[in-house]
Amino acid sequence: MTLDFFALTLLIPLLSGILLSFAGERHWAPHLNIIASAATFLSAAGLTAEIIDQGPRFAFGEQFFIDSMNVFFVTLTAFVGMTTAIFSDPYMKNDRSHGKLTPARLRLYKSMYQLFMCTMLVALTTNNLGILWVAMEAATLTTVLLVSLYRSPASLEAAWKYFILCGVGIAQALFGTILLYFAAERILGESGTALLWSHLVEVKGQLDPTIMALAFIFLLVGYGTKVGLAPMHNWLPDAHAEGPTPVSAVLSGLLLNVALYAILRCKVLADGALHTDFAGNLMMGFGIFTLLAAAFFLGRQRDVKRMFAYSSIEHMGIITFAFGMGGPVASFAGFLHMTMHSLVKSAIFFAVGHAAQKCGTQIMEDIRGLKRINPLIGWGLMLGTLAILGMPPFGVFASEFMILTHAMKFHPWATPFLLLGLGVAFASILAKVQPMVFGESEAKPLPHAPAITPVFVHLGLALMMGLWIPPYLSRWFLEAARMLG
Amino acid sequence: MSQAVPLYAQLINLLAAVILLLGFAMLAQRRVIQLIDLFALQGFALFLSTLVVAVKTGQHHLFYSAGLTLVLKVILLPWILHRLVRKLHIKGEVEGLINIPTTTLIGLGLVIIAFNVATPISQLSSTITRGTLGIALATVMLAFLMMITRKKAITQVVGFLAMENGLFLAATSATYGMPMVVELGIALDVLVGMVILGVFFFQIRDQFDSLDIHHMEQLKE
Amino acid sequence: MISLTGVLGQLFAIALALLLAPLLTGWVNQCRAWLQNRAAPPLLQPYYTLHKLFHKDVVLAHNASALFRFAPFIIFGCMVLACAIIPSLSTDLPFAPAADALALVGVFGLARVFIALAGMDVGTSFGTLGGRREMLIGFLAEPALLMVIFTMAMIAQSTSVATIVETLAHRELVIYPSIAFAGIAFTMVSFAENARVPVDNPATHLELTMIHEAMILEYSGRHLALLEWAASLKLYAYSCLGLALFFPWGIAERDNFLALIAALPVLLVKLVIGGALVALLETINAKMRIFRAPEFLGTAFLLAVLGLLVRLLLESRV
Amino acid sequence: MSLLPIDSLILAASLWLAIGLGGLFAPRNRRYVSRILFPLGAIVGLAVGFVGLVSLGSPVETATLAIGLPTLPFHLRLDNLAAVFVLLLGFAAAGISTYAAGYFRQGEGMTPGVLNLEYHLFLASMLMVLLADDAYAFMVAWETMALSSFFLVTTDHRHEEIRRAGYLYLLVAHVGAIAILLSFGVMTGGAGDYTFAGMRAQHLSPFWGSVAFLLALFGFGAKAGLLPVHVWLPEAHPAAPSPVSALMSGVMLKTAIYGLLRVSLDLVGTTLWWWGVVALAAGLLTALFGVLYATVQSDMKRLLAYSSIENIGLLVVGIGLTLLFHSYEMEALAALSLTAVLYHCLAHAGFKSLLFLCTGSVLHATSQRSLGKLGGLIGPMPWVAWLALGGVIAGAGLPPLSGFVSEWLLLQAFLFSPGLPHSWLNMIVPAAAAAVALTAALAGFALVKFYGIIFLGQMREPALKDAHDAGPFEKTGLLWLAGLTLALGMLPGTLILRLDAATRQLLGKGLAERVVETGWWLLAPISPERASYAPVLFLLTIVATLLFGRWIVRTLYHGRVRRGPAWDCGYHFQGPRAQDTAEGFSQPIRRIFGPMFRMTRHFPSIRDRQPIYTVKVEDHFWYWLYLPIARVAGAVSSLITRLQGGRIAVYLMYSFVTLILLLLVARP
Repeated sequence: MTLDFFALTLLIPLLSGILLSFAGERHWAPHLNIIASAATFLSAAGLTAEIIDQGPRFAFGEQFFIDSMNVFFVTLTAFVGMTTAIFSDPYMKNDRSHGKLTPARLRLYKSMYQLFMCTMLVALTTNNLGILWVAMEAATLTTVLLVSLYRSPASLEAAWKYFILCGVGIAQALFGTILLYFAAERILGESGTALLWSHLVEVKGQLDPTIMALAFIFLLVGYGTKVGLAPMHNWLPDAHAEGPTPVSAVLSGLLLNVALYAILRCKVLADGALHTDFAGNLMMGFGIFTLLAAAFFLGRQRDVKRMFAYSSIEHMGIITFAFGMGGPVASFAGFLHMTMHSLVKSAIFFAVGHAAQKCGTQIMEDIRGLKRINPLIGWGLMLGTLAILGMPPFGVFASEFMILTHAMKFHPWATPFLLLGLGVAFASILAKVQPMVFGESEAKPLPHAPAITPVFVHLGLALMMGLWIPPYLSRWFLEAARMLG
Repeated sequence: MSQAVPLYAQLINLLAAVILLLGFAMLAQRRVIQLIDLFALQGFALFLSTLVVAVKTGQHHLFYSAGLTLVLKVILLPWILHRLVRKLHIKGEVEGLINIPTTTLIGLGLVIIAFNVATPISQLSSTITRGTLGIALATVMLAFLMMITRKKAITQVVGFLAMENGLFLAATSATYGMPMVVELGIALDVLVGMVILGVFFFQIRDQFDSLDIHHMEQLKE
Repeated sequence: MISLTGVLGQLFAIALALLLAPLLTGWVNQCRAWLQNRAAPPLLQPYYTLHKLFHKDVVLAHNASALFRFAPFIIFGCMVLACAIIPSLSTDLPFAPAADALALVGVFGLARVFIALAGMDVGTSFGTLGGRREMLIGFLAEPALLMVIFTMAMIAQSTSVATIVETLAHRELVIYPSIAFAGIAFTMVSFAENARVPVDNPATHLELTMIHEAMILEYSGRHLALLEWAASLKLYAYSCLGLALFFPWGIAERDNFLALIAALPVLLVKLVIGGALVALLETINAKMRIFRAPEFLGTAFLLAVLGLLVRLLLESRV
Repeated sequence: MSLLPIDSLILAASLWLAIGLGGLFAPRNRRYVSRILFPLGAIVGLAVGFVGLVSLGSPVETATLAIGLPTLPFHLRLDNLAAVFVLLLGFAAAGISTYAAGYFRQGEGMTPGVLNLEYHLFLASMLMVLLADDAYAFMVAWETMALSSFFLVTTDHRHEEIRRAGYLYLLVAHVGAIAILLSFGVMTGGAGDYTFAGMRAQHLSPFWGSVAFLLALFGFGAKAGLLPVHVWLPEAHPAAPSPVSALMSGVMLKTAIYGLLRVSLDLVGTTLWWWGVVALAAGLLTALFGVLYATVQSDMKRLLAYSSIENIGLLVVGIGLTLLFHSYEMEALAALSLTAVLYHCLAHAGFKSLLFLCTGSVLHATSQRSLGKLGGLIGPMPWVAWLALGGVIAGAGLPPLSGFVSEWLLLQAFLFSPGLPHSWLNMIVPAAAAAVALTAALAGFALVKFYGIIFLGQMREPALKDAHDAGPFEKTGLLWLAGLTLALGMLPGTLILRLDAATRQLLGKGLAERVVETGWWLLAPISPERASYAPVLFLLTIVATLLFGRWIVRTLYHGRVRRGPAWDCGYHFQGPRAQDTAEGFSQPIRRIFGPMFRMTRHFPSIRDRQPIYTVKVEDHFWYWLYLPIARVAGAVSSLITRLQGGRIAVYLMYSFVTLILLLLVARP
């Protein structure tokens, strides 16, 4: 096979990122951005087909490997990356027409966007926990300048907090990684394989439990900062609210997932070493706390993107909780929820982005009657919101149903907290979004027609998953869930 | 255990202790320029300890690591920082949110915690330099504390870099180094991060006319 | 099942009700006049009034709707139905299954709703006022009446009026506190329902506290005649119901022709005494303020429920 | 024909969905949507109703759809209980859809195509709720129902208070749905089998059974409008367009009753006597509360909404009684009260839909919802007025229409409660009957007010003269529902024969033998000697008296009529203002039941040039329950937002402290 889909998947964003950093202001640059993202998605799809067909594989020695767990994330990432690129084209043009951006910054945006995609794909596919760390840090670095793209005081502040908090968080993760290496080295020797997950997972039962417990704490707090687990979440609302909307969409829809993915990989090792529910309990605790904290934060938000950022935190709490419970059903639900959250939340950010552009503000009280301005945006936002709030027949409900029922069965103590969090979140978000969508308004049309298709493609997928999960997808989730043990 | 500790181990332990001491010194230091110098000194101690480990174990990549440390942490980063301080006209005292004696006392507590946490791990270690893990953790924590207690953006960055030093100490001395790819990656990240920070400082100063982080407390709730 | 005597008895009971009802009203009025030291109107005065009213033209308000014109007939029909199912002479009423005691309450309710609506139809200040007050009295009296019926129905294990009467008539003469409570409650409800003194005054127009009269102010001619007749029928029906429930002796049972013949004089005697008692009670009581009426009826309700509880507590094993 | 009833119902749901989607092809074409799609939906509704009728008494059918969760595809099941409600849904929907075809005319705020989609989605989801046979399918259908009706409620979304009503509605619905889900979770008993069959197979301990029942009571109560989660109902019903209010009140509330019956009599498996008492108490409070508030409303749709709360209360009372009898294995009496419940569901669906649709016509003709600005509409709108009269009589629980039958059955059930082997209950239950009687009488008051003030009297506004009667589609819809109300009133025996299958399925007993014995015209659930009611005879007597009396009077005397000004005791300043206002009419209630209301009144003083009297009646629960909850949530929220104080140093400290705490505390 001459066409290595895997290499393509990583190289396309890398090369196009570099290319765009030189030529990002050309008139064809937006198209390149979209084409590159689409090509990434296609090759990711090809990779997926290959994995489904031939099973897990390694690449570049043993440094990269693709199994059913991460190939699913790769596809998802590439897909959302593509739709976000489509969405960002008119969005960024509008921003430029409004004078919020200069061509140089547009160039920075496109280049960094592609590089960011690349770092995430590397983080997802690497077999080396050290490289995973490096890629995670690189993902922060590529997005930090995107968050401050508008150069407004608020965006700078947000970017600064993002940089410092995530930097510190990731430093803790590095300490965890070192501890992990420390533990692994005693078994696997000082060869370069001691950080390779595929090797580690084979000897996970022999890893020293004390070290692994400590390592997992560091990794959880560290990567958890990036996931947005409370109380390390503080960077997240700022960065989401102040960055350009496409960045919010990918941060929320993808980066958080990738960070959680990193935790999951580590959890497998910790579980193997500890033979207790230590890791799971920690994750459940963080999950519940995150969910509750975020739910109560929601009620006091005024900025629409900030609110949905908290909603992302809330959902990360749910997902963390789900994975914390462990077992095939809960993990299945966790994966499903991650997918749904990515799709729906990015769709919401697309709609919100256009809405905010139309109304010239992100303050929710000033956004009214979206349905009247543009019915598709209005309905997109409304349906997206209802979907993210867990209303059936959207897929978020399916996963929440499974998580709740599983929790009721195995961790009944958690159920009231889950429900409280979900209920408060429902009340808070709906109260804010409903008047935004409905009612009267007199906003002017935008110079560049918004890209609505991604919103409805995402929501359509979420709807489908609520009613019917394609068998191959569910097999895939199941296999991934089985890998988590 | 009480038999003769090999010289290189003594050296490493000594250097680790120096690094910890420098960590305290940074915590107690009020002036920005001196802080950067202390950071460079810490980097140098780190370089030396890495070198000792490299010589002892003969692992090639540790030599590279040592070189990287020297270039990056002792020369390049302090130089960038100095330039920034000069260009941005940062002067005077580094005000803390908590006064220095209290901070050092808290730091002492942190060291105790770090040692306690690290003890069970150290006992498992096959390397003789196992004690350094506790010191590395303590260094990380002290740097963390510095970031929490300082008000200027630049001191936070120094704290951040000091934290990186602690991590590096853990990576080299306690485990005899991570795989080369990883170390290179980490170094690259630190470098890129530094560059981005440099860009950032100018942006921040343009916007706020100051690098005092209390200007950046507007995003709430 | 349905015997010829039954059918005849049924028709006779209805005819008797139609005929006797105005007489009962006349008798009560006469007694009242005597008790109040007034010169009494003739006993047959209600018949004269009806005859006169039927002769007169109907004068409708300009905006009176068809409902206004239908209502008297419907109300009259309801009262006829009520009289048909309340055993006055005999319990052998082929019509009785059409409505048991609960349905009887429904019949009165239906009539009440129509009269209240008719009162509101022309849209005068008095009409709506009357309608409102009628419904007020209604929702207070109806539950009390139902509770009375419940008590009796529990004794008889049936809600069929005929069965209740048969059962009650057959048991040995024991004093049931529950029946006493129920009887007092029933009396109070009957007074309220028939626009009698403590609650309403049938003899006055143009009083700010009037209820029944306020609703029928706009009626004239044959409509008014039907309404007056229906009011008489209602009084008759309530009297018969009360007599049947609390003094069931003398009411003929199925296939007992002799008793049927004897039943008429017994009924007449009972009605004469009952009417006199009504007049007496009306005389010795004073008309209440409208907002005392809830207290009055509340008391009735309380008594009825107490009767029911007493029945359950003391007599359930009897 | 090999099309099984259940398949035809699935087909019907799909057809409704297809009709809904069909509107999106020409979303702004009002004629296409209202003249073609809505009548099509009505025909499907009619078919659904007939399928429900036919499948009453036929064996249980099941089906599995290839959608849902991978481990839990949609299980569907059509049994007799579901069939009763399918019947209700279909026939009510037929009338309401026909009416809606003429109703949605101009500028109702929502694009016609979208409205059409929401409407038919609402219908389809209700059908799926009735068919669902596993927790996931049920929840999906249930929440879709909530969602589509939420959008329908906010059809005219330009008004702030309508949006607020929609919000409140969806919020309460969602909280209720969570409780229902929990209830299902408890009922699986930890076996993890979320099909209803799996739940039936579980034998729950009394404790967990009670938990499941209480959760279900709360959850379904939230949808039905049970106290204290009723607050959404009087807001949402007036906000929605009238056909939607009719559907919600007539049909959707019944799905909650269906759910409650399904859980308490079918799924839980055990019944404890005190469940019945709890349901009885909750139902009674709701009924009394609802009817009292109905009497004091000044908005015609709010009045009806509160009346719906009352009826739901009565239904829950009936369920309570059923459970009580069932727990003591007095199945015959349980069957009697269950029949009352089912019958009242059907009756209420008929007359309340009818009344809501009538308010819709009034609203269209006059653009007024406030009773204070209506009056005398029987003149310009005779059709609506006379049909509404039927609804009012049925709603007031008066013979010979539908409402009376169920009330009568319920009272009969009460009457035989002293057979209960529990002296305490023996005392309580008759007192409950008294409360039911009071409720029924008050309902009469409320509906007389409703009817009298809207349709009778003088017109309170001059513009009302131009009011027009309902159009042909609307008339057809109203006639259909009025016909149902009449049929339900006239033919109780026939219908109870059908309902027998449902009670027999749940309780093993039914009323059929008696009904067969005594003939179709007579309703005697126990024996004709003990209790009987023959509505046909009843009606015939009244009609005969009416005709005969009229004939006699005209023959013996004359039929002359003159017209003149109203007399009104000779008082000649009799403008429309002299009539009772809506507030005035309910004054006695406010006075007698004062503490039940939270009233704010403003009295004019003697010197006022333009004296104004206002009275505002609010719900105590709002102040006692909801606002405190909101305040607590707000307080927690403001407390927790301190986490995000804006200082990066503090943020770092959180991370640091978390780390250190975990290092110190967490041990594997």
